[in-house]
Amino acid sequence: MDSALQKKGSVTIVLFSGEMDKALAAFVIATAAASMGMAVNIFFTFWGLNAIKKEGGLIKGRNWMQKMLNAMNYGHAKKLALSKLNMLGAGPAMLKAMMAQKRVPSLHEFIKTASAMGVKFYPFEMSMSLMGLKKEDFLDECQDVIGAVTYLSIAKETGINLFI
Amino acid sequence: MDSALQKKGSVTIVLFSGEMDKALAAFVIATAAASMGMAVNIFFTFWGLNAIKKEGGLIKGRNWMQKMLNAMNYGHAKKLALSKLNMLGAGPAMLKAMMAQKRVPSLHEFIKTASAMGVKFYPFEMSMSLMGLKKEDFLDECQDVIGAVTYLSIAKETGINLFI
Amino acid sequence: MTNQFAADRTLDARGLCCPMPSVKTALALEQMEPGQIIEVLTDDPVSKRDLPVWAQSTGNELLGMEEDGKTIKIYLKKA
Amino acid sequence: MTNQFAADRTLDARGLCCPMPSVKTALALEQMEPGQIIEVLTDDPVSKRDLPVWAQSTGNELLGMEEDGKTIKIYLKKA
Repeated sequence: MDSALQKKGSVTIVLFSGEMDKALAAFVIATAAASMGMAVNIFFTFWGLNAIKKEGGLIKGRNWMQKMLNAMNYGHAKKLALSKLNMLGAGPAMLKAMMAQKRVPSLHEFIKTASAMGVKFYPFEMSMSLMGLKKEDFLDECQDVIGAVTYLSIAKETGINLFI
Repeated sequence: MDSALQKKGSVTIVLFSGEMDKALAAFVIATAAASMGMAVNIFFTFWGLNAIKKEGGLIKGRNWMQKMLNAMNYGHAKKLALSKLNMLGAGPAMLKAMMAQKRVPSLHEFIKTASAMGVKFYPFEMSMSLMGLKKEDFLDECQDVIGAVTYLSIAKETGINLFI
Repeated sequence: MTNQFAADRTLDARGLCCPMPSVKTALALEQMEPGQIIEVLTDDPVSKRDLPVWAQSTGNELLGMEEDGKTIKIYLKKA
Repeated sequence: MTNQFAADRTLDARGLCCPMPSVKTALALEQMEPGQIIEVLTDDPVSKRDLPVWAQSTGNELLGMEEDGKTIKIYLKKA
């Protein structure tokens, strides 16, 4: 994507929220921007890290608080809650069914598509270490783990900055 | 900080949310940006005002609705909820314990550090008057109370605008 | 169906929602040569507005658009 | 420990998480003279990436970096 399409601006997203609807909104913007040849970087922090966690084996963490946090905060791209109408998990299932009906890609497909189009994913260090997560816990599509200074050095060159 | 480091861009944050995790994310970005010599302004509105309220004596407000709102919305930098996994208050305690373990500064320390580095804090007038809060209710680190026009006049000169 | 603009390739994006028609078009053009023409079929009414904007911002030329029942056919020439 | 770059000051930022190593470095350099050298000790692996970016964006010169067990030593010259 980088070479073939002219670069036309850039989008930098901090995905803080762990809900499926917010992650979807982020990925709709990210993939549309990438299709327009824009440089797109997504930084995942706090609950947003759930969107790029690998499935399974998530009760990580070296102490009981981290273990508890990860157990309660169980989630990955195929299993996130909604920010509204979650209805004990029925909401996400309904949304997924509606998305399939309308042929809206799932979050999992969006992640694959975005990555194929050159969207960069960066896990944020501080929240990872708080939660006891390591780079290996994240999808292979992720770039290096970064800190706030690296985020800012990219964001300040960016036209569209979003915090979701 | 202003004079010694070259100004390299700017960050303007509206902190709308009153949860500790979101306030932390805002302050991580703010202090990292300040360390890079960027001009940083944070505007506190609605629940975000809790982050800069003084401790104690918060049941202010001149009418019963404002009194009730402040009683229910009790909070300051050392006592904010989380946006997820709040667990009736156990979540924030756990996050604080984990932060201390990892030597992540508390929100209170972040506020002090940010202020020392020249980050400007502005309470937003409209939500203050809704909640019956006055300038005296906020930390001394705060600048003048401002309105939306002042916010916009700063935000439009800013490279990175975030709404958290 | 007559292929008014002699497209080199047809992309059937029917049934797909925003932003997928633009995404699939971008990916399809990746594999084509400059000057080649793509015909995009979509039934997403928003694409009538979005794909021309997409073409403009990527520098690809919008040759034309026609409607055939629910199907919208959009012709683009790769820059 | 040999002090390879003859640092004028050592900042022990071990145990601190992002963004504190950069914040403390900025505050320490505030009190130093142009041309002086600071040695930053950190055990935060992200600092290996973040502090060079920090140096570049603030115009301070990164002289070098070395690892000593878990400790990373970063040498910067104040602009």
